[in-house]
Amino acid sequence: MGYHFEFGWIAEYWPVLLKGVGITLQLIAIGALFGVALGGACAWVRALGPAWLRPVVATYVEMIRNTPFLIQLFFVFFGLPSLGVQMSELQAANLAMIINLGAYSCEIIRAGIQATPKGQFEAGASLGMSRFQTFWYVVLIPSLQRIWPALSSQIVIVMLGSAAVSQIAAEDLTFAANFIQSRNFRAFEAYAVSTAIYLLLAILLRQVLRGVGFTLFPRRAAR
Amino acid sequence: DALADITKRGTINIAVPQDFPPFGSVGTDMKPVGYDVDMAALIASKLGVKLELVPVTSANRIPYLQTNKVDLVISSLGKNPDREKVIDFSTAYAPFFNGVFAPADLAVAKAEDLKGLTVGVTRGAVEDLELTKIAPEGTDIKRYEDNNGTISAFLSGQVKAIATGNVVAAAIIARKPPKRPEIKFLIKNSPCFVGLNKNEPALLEKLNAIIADAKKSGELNAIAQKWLGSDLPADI
Amino acid sequence: MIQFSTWDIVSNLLLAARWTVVLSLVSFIGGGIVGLLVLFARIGKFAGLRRAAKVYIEVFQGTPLLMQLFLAFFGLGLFGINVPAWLAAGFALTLWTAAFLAEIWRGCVEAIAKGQWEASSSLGMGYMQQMRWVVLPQALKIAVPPTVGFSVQVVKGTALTSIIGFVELSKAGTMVTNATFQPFTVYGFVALIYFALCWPLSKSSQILERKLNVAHRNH
Amino acid sequence: MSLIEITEVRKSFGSNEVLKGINIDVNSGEVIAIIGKSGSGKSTLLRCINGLETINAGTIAVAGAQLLPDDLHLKALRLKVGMIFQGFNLFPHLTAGKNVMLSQMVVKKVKKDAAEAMARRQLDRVGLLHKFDAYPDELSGGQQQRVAIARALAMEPIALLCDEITSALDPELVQEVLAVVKELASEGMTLLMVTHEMRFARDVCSRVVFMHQGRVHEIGPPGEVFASPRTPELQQFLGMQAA
Amino acid sequence: MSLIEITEVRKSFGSNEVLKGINIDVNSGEVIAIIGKSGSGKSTLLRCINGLETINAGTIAVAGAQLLPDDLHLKALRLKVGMIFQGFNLFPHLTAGKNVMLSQMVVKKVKKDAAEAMARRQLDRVGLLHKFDAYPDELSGGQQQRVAIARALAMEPIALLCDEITSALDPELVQEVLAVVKELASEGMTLLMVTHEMRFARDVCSRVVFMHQGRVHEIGPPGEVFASPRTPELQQFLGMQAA
Ligand SMILES: Nc1ncnc2c1ncn2[C@@H]1O[C@H](COP(=O)(O)OP(=O)(O)OP(=O)(O)O)[C@@H](O)[C@H]1O
Ligand SMILES: Nc1ncnc2c1ncn2[C@@H]1O[C@H](COP(=O)(O)OP(=O)(O)OP(=O)(O)O)[C@@H](O)[C@H]1O
Ligand SMILES: [Mg+2]
Ligand SMILES: [Mg+2]
Repeated sequence: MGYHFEFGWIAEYWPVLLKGVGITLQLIAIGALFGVALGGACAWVRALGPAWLRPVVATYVEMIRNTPFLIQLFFVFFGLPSLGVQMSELQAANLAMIINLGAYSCEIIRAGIQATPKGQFEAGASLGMSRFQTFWYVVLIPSLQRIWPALSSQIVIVMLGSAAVSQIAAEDLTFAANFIQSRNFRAFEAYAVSTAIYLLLAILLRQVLRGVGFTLFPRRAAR
Repeated sequence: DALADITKRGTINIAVPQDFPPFGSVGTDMKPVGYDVDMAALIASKLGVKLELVPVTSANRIPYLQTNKVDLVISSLGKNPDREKVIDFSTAYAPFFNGVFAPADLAVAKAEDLKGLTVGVTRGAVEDLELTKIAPEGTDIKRYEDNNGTISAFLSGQVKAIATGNVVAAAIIARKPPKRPEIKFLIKNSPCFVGLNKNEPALLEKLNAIIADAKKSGELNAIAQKWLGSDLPADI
Repeated sequence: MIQFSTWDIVSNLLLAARWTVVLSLVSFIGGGIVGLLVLFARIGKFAGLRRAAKVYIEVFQGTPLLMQLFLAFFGLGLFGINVPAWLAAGFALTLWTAAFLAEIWRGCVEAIAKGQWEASSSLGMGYMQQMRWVVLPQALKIAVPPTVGFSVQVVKGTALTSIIGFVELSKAGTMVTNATFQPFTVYGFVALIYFALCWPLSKSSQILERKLNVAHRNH
Repeated sequence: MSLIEITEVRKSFGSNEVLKGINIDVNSGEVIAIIGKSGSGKSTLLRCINGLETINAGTIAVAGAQLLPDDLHLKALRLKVGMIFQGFNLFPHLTAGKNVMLSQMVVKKVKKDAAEAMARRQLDRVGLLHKFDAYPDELSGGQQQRVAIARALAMEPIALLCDEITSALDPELVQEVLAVVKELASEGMTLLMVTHEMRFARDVCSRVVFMHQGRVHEIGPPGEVFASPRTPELQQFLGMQAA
Repeated sequence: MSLIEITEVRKSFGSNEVLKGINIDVNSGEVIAIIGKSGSGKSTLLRCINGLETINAGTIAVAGAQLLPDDLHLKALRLKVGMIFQGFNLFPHLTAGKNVMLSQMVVKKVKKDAAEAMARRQLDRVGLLHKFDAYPDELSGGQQQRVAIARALAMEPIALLCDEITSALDPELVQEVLAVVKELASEGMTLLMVTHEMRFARDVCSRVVFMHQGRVHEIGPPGEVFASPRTPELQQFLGMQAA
C-alpha cells in the first residue's frame, strides 16, 4: 500500500524530541552512576559482607531480577506516596532505575569479585590490611575491570528499558514519540525516528562506557 | 474501496479502547464493553456484517487503521487539524464533557487558576488536546499513558488536579476514595468521532448516514443513557 | 461499573499468563535456533558474514524491543505484508532473543582456551571438526547457566507484545486495573505471577553455575 | 635425505622479526634439543614447523614434501608431525582414552574399534592403560602430559615436536615424562624438543641447537656444545642454567 | 630468646592432618630453608606463621608475642612478618611504586611523601627504582617478584616468609631474585623460605628443614643435611632433585 511517509513535523516538534533525549540521557547517567554504586555495595555484602545482611540483599536482588521494570516503577511512583514518600516522576524514574540496575550490577560485580585470585586477598592480608581495606584498595578495581563489558551491556539494556518511564509521565524519548504521535497521528514516523535515536544513543553510550573503562582501568586485571 | 471490501468480507474490524472507561474497558470475561463498543456493534449491525473487535491503546490505534488491520477506529477520538491530515473523521457520535477535577479544598475556578499547578491527563485523549489549548503558561501538565495512570497519579497525590471526563470522575467518586475529584470547571464539551482511512468517501458517507439515523431513531441516545447516564446533548 | 472479585482478577491474570508462557517458549526456542546461526556467522571464516552478524546484533541490542515489535507488526503491514500478531510477536521476539543469545554464546566459545584450538589443529582437525568435537561440547556446558539466566529476560520481554494487541500478563493487568481502579491488588498479583515464572529459572541458572564452578569438571 | 629440512626460515610478528633465517636439517631418528633464552624464538620455530604460524620467507620440508599454508597441505603435514605443548591441552570433556581416539576417528576416519585398540596400545606405551576411562582433571600433571604424548603418537607421526613439555610440571613429575620421551628416542622416533632440562639434553639428544635472538647460534653434539661452548652468549646461558 | 618460636603446631583441613606437631625455633638473623616433597605441608606451615591459616593446636610466637587469631593481633603480627608468594600477587591496577606505597599508607597511615620515599628506597634496594611508574604487566616475572619483595620490605618487617618465590619464574630470571634474597640475608634479615633451589639453600642458609608428611623430618646446617642425609626419605628426595 502507498503509505506516505511525512517527516515535516520534526520541524515543529524537535524541541520535544530534544527534551526527551535529554531526559533519557539524564536518567541513564544518574541511574548508572548510583545504580552501579549500589550494586557494588550489595556485591560487597553478598561476597564479603556481614552474614546477617546477606539474605536481605539476596532477597532484594531476586525480587528485582524476577519482576518487570514497569511494575517496579509503578510501585515506586504510585505506591511509595501511600507510605508518605512523595516524589516527582523524574525522581521516581531515577529511583526505580537505580534500584533495578543495582540488583543486576550486584550480581555482575559479585561474579567479578569471586573471580579475583585468592592470592590478591592473601597479599592484602599479609600486608596487614583489613578485609575491607583489601576489598576497597585491592579487589574492587580489578573486579570492576573484569566485568566491565558485562556491566556496560547491562547499562545499555537499562537505558533501552527506561522507555517504560513514559508511563508515569516522565518526558523521556519514548514519551516524546508518544506525545507527538498522539497529536499528529504520525506513529510510524515518530517511532522510527525515536528508534533511530535510541540506536544512536546505545552506540554512543557503549563508546562512552568503553572510554570510561580505558581511563578507569589502565591495566590488565589479574586473572 | 473499503466499504465494498467490508461487505464482501462480511465482517468489519473495529478498533475499540479497553483502557478508557466508560467508553471502553473490559468485563470480568475480559471482553471489551462500553460506549464505543456498543457504537461499534451498532455500526456493524447497520452494515449487516459480523463485528470483530480489536482492543487498542492510544499508541497503536492509528497504526492499526493505517495498515488496514482495522476498518474503523471508535476510540473516543478527538479531532484536530494535524490529525485530519492523516485520517478522516465521521460526524460526532458521542459527547465528552470534560473538565478539571480536584479535591474540594483546592481553589480553582477557571483555566487561569491552573497556573503553577500539576494537572494529570491521559495522553492523546480529547481532554489532553483541550487542556493543552486552554491551560495558561506555567501549568505543569503530566500526561499519563492511560486513564489508570491518570487516576492513580491523582489518588496517590502525584498531581493536584486532573482533567478528565465527568463520567470518569463520577466513577472514581463512586468508589469512595480518600480524595474526591470534584468538578472545578468544564473545559469544553468536545465530541468524539469515528476515525477511518483517507479517501474512502463511500464508507465515510455510509458511516455518517448510520450515525444520523441512530441519532434520529434514539438508538444513540440509549447508548448514551446506558454509559453516560444522560441524554445526548442537542449539539451532537 | 462492572465489579471484579479477587478471584476474577486472579483467574483473568492467570489465563493471560498462558500467553506469556507460550510466547516465551516460542521466542526462546526460535531465538536459540536463529542465535546459533548468528553465532556461526559471527565467529565464522567469512568476513562479510561476520560483519553482517555484528550489525544485526548491534541493531537488535541497541533498540528498544517495544519498537522492534511495533515495526515488525505495523511496519510490515505498511508494505502490505499482513502478518498475524502472533507471527509478528514470535518473529520479533525470536530475532531479539537470537541477538542476545548469540553474544552470550560467543563469549562461551571464546572462553575455550587457545590451547584447545592449537592442540586440535596440530592433530590435523579442520575448523568444522574442531568446532564439532572440541570447542562446542565444552562451550555448551559453560553456556547453560547464562542461557537459562537470559530466559528470564525473555519472559519479561513478552510483556511488550501488548503494543501489537497481545493480551498477556502485563496487558491483562493494565486492562483489569482500568476496569477496577485497584492498581495495587492487580499489579501485586502481576508481580507475583512474574516472580513465580522467573524465579525458578534464575534459581536453576544459579544452581547450574555453582555446580559448574564447584566441580569444575567438564563432564 | 633429511627428514625435516628447514631452510632460511624467517618469521616476523608485525615489525618484530622473531626468526632471522633459520637452517636446520633433521635426520630420521635424530633427537634434537633446542635451548636458548626466553624470547629467542624457540617456540615460534616449532610452531612454524607444525604450520601453526605461517612463515614469511624460506622453506620447510617434511619427508620431502614442502610445507604450504593451505588446508590440504597443512593437514597432510600434521599427520606426519605431531606436537606436544607445555600446557598439555587435553580435551577436558573426554576421557584419556577418548582423547587419544578422537583425532584418529575424525581426521583419519579410523573405525571406532581400531581407534580404541590403538588408544589402548599408546596409553600402555606411556604406562597409563589403567587410566583409559579417567578424565583429565582426575590425572596429575605428569599423567596428563603422558596422555598428550599418547594422543600425538596415536596419529603415527614420523616426528614429534615437544615445546617445554615438562616445564609446567612439579619437579617430581618431570622424571616420569622424561622417561617416556627417552623411551621414544630409544625406539628411533625423530624428536625436536625445546627444553630447559640440560641434563636430559646431554644424556639423550644427538644434537643440541642453541638459539639466540632468532638465529641458530651454535649447533652440535651435546658433548661439544655443553663442554666447550664457543660463543660468550652460550657460555653465559649455560652458566645461568647451572647457577 | 628466639625470634620465631613454633611449638607443637598442628593443623588439619577437615580430617586431613597436614601439620602433625611442628617445632622450630628461628633466631634473629637466621636464614632457614624449608624443603620437602609436594604436599608435605611446607606452604601450610608458612601460612600458619603469617596467620593466613588458623592452627588447631600448639603455639606460634613472634618476637615474644603469641599469635592469636583476632584481627588486632593478626595485624600486629603481619606488621612484624612479611610474606612473599610464588605467584607475586602484585596489584595489577597499581604501578610498582604504588604497590609498594599502598599498604604503608592504608595500614600504617604513613603520609604520601614518606611512603613514596620509602617506596623509592626499597625499589632501589631490589634494583628497580627505574620501574617506579611501570605497571606489573610491563615487568618480567623476575622484576615482579622483586617488586613484591620491596613491597614486603616497605612495611619494615623483622622477618620475611618466602614460599617458593622463584618457582614460577623462567630459569634465567631465577638468579636475579635469588641475588636480592642473598643480599637481604647478608644484611641480617631473618628469612624462612620454602625453596626447590638446593644450590641456593646450601650456599646461603644457616639451617635446612626437611619436611615429610607433616613433620620436621630432619633439621640442621646445610653442610650436614645435604652431605649426609640420615633418613632414606631425605636421601630419596635429594636424589630426585638431582636427577
Ligand atoms: N603471537 C605472537 N604475536 C606477537 N609476538 C609474538 C607472538 N608469539 C611470540 N611472539 C614474540 O616472539 C618472540 C619469540 O617468542 P617465542 O615464544 O618463540 O620465544 P621462546 O624462545 O619460546 O621463549 P620462552 O622460553 O619464553 O618460551 C618473543 O619476543 C615474543 O614476544
Ligand atoms: N585450603 C586447603 N584445604 C584443604 N586441604 C589443603 C588446603 N591447603 C593445603 N591442603 C592440603 O594440605 C597438604 C599440604 O599442602 P601444602 O600446600 O602445605 O604442601 P607443600 O609442601 O607446600 O606442597 P608444594 O610443594 O606442592 O607447594 C596437601 O595435602 C594439600 O592438599
Ligand atoms: Mg616458548
Ligand atoms: Mg607449597
